Amino acid sequence: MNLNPPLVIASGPGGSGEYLSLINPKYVGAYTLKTITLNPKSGNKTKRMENSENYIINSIGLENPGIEYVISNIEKFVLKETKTILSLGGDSKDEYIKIAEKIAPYAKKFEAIEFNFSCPNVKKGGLSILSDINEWQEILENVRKILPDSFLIAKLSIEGNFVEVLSKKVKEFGWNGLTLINCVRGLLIKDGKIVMGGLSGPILKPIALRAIYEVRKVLKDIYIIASGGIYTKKDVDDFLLVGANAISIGSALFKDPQVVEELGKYLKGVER
Amino acid sequence: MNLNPPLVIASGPGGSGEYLSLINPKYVGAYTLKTITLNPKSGNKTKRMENSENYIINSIGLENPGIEYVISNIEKFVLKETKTILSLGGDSKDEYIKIAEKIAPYAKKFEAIEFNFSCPNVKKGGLSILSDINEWQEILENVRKILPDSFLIAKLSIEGNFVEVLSKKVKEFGWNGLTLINCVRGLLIKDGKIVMGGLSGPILKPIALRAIYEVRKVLKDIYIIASGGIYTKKDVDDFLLVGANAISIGSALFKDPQVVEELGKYLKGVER
Amino acid sequence: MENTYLTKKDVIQINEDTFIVTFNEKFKFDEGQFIMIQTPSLTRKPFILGTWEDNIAVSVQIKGKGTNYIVFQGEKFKAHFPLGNKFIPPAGKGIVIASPTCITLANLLHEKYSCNVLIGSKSKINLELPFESVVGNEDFSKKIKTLKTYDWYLVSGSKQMEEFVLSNIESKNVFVSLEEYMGCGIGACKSCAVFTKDGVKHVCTDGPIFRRDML
Amino acid sequence: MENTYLTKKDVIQINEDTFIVTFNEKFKFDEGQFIMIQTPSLTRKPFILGTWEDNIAVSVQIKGKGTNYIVFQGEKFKAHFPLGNKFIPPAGKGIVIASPTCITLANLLHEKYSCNVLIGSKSKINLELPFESVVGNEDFSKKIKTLKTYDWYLVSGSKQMEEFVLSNIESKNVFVSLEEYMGCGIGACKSCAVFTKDGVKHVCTDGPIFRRDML
Ligand SMILES: Cc1cc2nc3c(=O)[nH]c(=O)nc-3n(C[C@H](O)[C@H](O)[C@H](O)COP(=O)(O)OP(=O)(O)OC[C@H]3O[C@@H](n4cnc5c(N)ncnc54)[C@H](O)[C@@H]3O)c2cc1C
Ligand SMILES: Cc1cc2nc3c(=O)[nH]c(=O)nc-3n(C[C@H](O)[C@H](O)[C@H](O)COP(=O)(O)OP(=O)(O)OC[C@H]3O[C@@H](n4cnc5c(N)ncnc54)[C@H](O)[C@@H]3O)c2cc1C
Ligand SMILES: Cc1cc2nc3c(=O)[nH]c(=O)nc-3n(C[C@H](O)[C@H](O)[C@H](O)COP(=O)(O)O)c2cc1C
Ligand SMILES: Cc1cc2nc3c(=O)[nH]c(=O)nc-3n(C[C@H](O)[C@H](O)[C@H](O)COP(=O)(O)O)c2cc1C
Ligand code: FES
Ligand code: FES
Repeated sequence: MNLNPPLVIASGPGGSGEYLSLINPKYVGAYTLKTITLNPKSGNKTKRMENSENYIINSIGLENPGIEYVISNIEKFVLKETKTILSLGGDSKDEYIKIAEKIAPYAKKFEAIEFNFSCPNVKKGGLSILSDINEWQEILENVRKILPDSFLIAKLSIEGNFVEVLSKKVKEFGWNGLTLINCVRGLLIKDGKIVMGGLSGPILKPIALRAIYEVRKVLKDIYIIASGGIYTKKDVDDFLLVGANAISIGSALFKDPQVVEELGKYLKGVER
Repeated sequence: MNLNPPLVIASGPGGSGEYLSLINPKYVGAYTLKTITLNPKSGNKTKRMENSENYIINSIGLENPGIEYVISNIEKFVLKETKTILSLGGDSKDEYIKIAEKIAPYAKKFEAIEFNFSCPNVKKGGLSILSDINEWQEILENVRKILPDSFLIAKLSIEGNFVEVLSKKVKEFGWNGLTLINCVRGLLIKDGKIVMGGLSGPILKPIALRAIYEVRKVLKDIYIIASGGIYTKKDVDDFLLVGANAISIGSALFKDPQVVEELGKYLKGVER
Repeated sequence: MENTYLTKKDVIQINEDTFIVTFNEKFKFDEGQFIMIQTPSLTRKPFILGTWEDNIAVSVQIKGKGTNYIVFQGEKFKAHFPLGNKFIPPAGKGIVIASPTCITLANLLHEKYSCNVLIGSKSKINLELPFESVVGNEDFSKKIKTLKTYDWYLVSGSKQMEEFVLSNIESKNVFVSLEEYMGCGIGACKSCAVFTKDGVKHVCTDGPIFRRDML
Repeated sequence: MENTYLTKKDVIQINEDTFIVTFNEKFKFDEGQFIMIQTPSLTRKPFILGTWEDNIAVSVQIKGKGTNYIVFQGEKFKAHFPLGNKFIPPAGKGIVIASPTCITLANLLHEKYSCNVLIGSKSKINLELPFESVVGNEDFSKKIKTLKTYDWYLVSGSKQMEEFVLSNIESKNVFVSLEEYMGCGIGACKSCAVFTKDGVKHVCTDGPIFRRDML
């Protein structure tokens, strides 16, 4: 994958392109769409988001219109202004495989296809798809066969298993890239009320840096998109230093969409 | 276990009792000693600690004098002023079992024995003892047999496997308590230099709250000591609300040892 | 949609904790639309747009660091606006029932549609208002029970206020301005969901004002 | 050991980025001992204790938020002290070679042992000192090479300064004041390890001053 600049809009915060009305696409290397599942999902009940000093917590619950809707409106989902990365998710092996099969005829329209194996806000017996590692490996194997020509990215976080162990599997099954890391499960008590969800923003940075460092140590040649608390040039520098190929902007969009232009400009000037 | 107040000094930050020269033992329910391993360890190379805005990162690497030394000086390690919790660790199944055997004759001297299964700064092929879940279960089983009368606590964090999955195993094998959570692996780049280690302090709080919430959901009657970013009365309230039985003070000692007195007083007044 | 800077003109205290903040800039927006204002917080903060003394204005209740920053510290704010939909009242005589946080919208609607306005405030109002106001729950409840003859009602305030009005006024033309946590304000993040009879909707793109039969 | 409040008396600028901070309180401590001072940072910060104009004093180089707070903002500090060991120089004529961060200790030793002092500063010194000083690396290096006749040497400054002295002065009585990140200052946390010939030692309980043959 060759992104110029190597800056990606993260899946979720970016919706399905809405932020293009606020940012200059010239500075977006690729725009990842919000995760799509086999069936439409209306998401979790509210409140779905809250902020604290150094993190945002969200429990959107993968609200999305489902893959059939995407296919029927495929031209709306393949963005004109930038390269598009499709993000797909599911609750079971079957769902992952079926959704891969459904998208196969359209796969070429996307710069890459990312599989979200780490959403903290949907459940399979309370846990994610990673709770059964064998089942998960079957997904890796099957999806690679179903989408032989796609640039396949696995999005992981740090729960469920050691991220470097999971990453090695991703490479073993011939996938091309990793997005590290997704939100970590958190809980905030505000005004006496419990808000559960995935943590994003600055809190993730030291954790994501370490994850990428550990994965890069064992995998020299996989494409790594860094995700977690990227807001500033120093953040970009740090993630490149530990071995990321590209950086992703998620929560920072909520603070100031112009951060994309600022960091995109910066990255265009950096030798990659 | 009946601690009054239900406030524990965390293993590591508290050393082997040094903070008793700065805090009133009346407000300490129990003092956990720094983790002891089978053989002495001189720890990692420096720099071993650094601070950022909302976290401390440390890579002490379990520097400790080894179990033989502790046994030979047992009266020094069993604190006079407070109840003492012994913390034990290791790099392999054998080490955990051997250290349990060695301490067995002295086990009664300790209020509880905590096994550290989650130190992010020692390695077994780069990962912790949790990388082989079967081996880990054998440890749980054997240690329970070797120390049949001790109040056994497993200290876990959120990497390696889902914390609620691990916790259920701990209960299954007849252990009595959990300390949740240990440091999470992190990386900080300060003045161009990489500092790796375990994250502690405020950054852990939303993660620890969630871990305890999830574990309490599946285990109604295990003793849970909350660990991670506890500095204030609000922190105490929050951890009690999600189901902790006691709270532990670690990094907060570095900021202000008097926090123990403040929170200890508060907890003495709280209906448990 | 614009994404630019606004500069603070005046801050006018309404009651204990709510303030009108007026801006120097003029821009086009419709009644009912809102703005997302950047503060040191990790997310921009949504406020209903309105007018005050010929200026574009928001009215801000102090809740936490973001609102505190807007009222007391910031002088220049990045923001994107206008967001959400125009509120088009049905024909006839209407009334806006609002907490002080909606005073600038109430003012705009009052000027445009000559509708009545009733402000219900928790604490004493320190400002001369061009419309009626009551202080405290008791007076508010009493007053609401007398309002049966309007062709439309717009309620904008606390959840409690909205529920009270909904359960005491039967007209199908009761409109409610909803609040849910907003990450983006533009339909991207899906944080501001409301579950309606027609399925999941979003306050930012489908609202912020909804007719009661939608909810 | 005490764990109590200290109040700031004066702040005296030494050079570009280093300041003497004197305290109103008097307490007992020995030369070489240090103090851990609380700031808004997550860990207390270690500083070598000394004296200045009959007051107990530390000398603080601005590095980050904690040191900035001590010099420019704080008036009253929680702290625990005195920590670490007394430095007992061998018999004979000694010299303290120090950066401005050790001026208050140098001053104390100077008064107590009438030893010489050489301050090596990166930037111009704005303060009248009761002992010799040089500015810049070049002058410092030249000067060091002339110091061969003392019975003991105490070096306290940057790692670079210490290494330079160690490699240019052969006396076995060169003492070095070490710095490692300190979490606790009292031997609990094991963050301040140094690997010596006798195994792992800790700056806070075995130091902070070590003789060269220990290292
Ligand atoms: C469509 C809409 C219109 C609004 N209009 C007004 C208005 O005209 N005047 C007014 O005073 N208030 C209005 N609010 C509420 C206002 O946005 C919040 O009070 C403000 O964001 C609080 O920010 P804070 O940093 O001070 O609070 P925090 O300390 O961060 O939080 C305090 C409370 O405010 C809520 N809050 C924080 N951030 C947001 C956010 N991004 N979106 C929604 N709620 C949030 C939190 O959930 C919490 O309950 C509106 C909200 C919405 C959704
Ligand atoms: C035994 C000892 C004696 C010292 N005496 C002096 C002195 O007399 N005068 C003086 O100016 N400085 C002294 N220092 C260094 C001083 O403690 C640090 O510069 C200070 O802690 C920086 O705090 P900060 O919040 O400004 O820095 P940060 O922004 O937090 O960090 C800046 C730098 O300071 C270092 N640092 C931060 N906290 C500590 C800590 N708790 N322990 C050690 N290093 C830290 C960091 O590693 C980093 O390199 C001494 C250090 C030690 C270990
Ligand atoms: C509101 C919100 C929704 C998200 N939805 C998704 C999603 O649908 N799929 C996904 O892979 N990641 C999702 N994420 C995770 C982000 O893509 C990103 O990995 C994470 O937020 C960390 O990066 P950040 O700190 O830059 O936000 C979401 C994050 C947020 C805050
Ligand atoms: C310097 C340091 C050393 C630690 N050493 C140990 C240890 O030896 N054994 C252990 O179980 N936990 C150790 N921990 C983890 C703490 O006991 C505690 O679980 C963690 O720091 C989170 O709590 P806190 O935020 O209150 O510090 C250490 C933590 C720190 C900061
Ligand atoms: S606020 Fe993001 S979708 Fe409405
Ligand atoms: S600073 Fe904690 S052991 Fe030395």
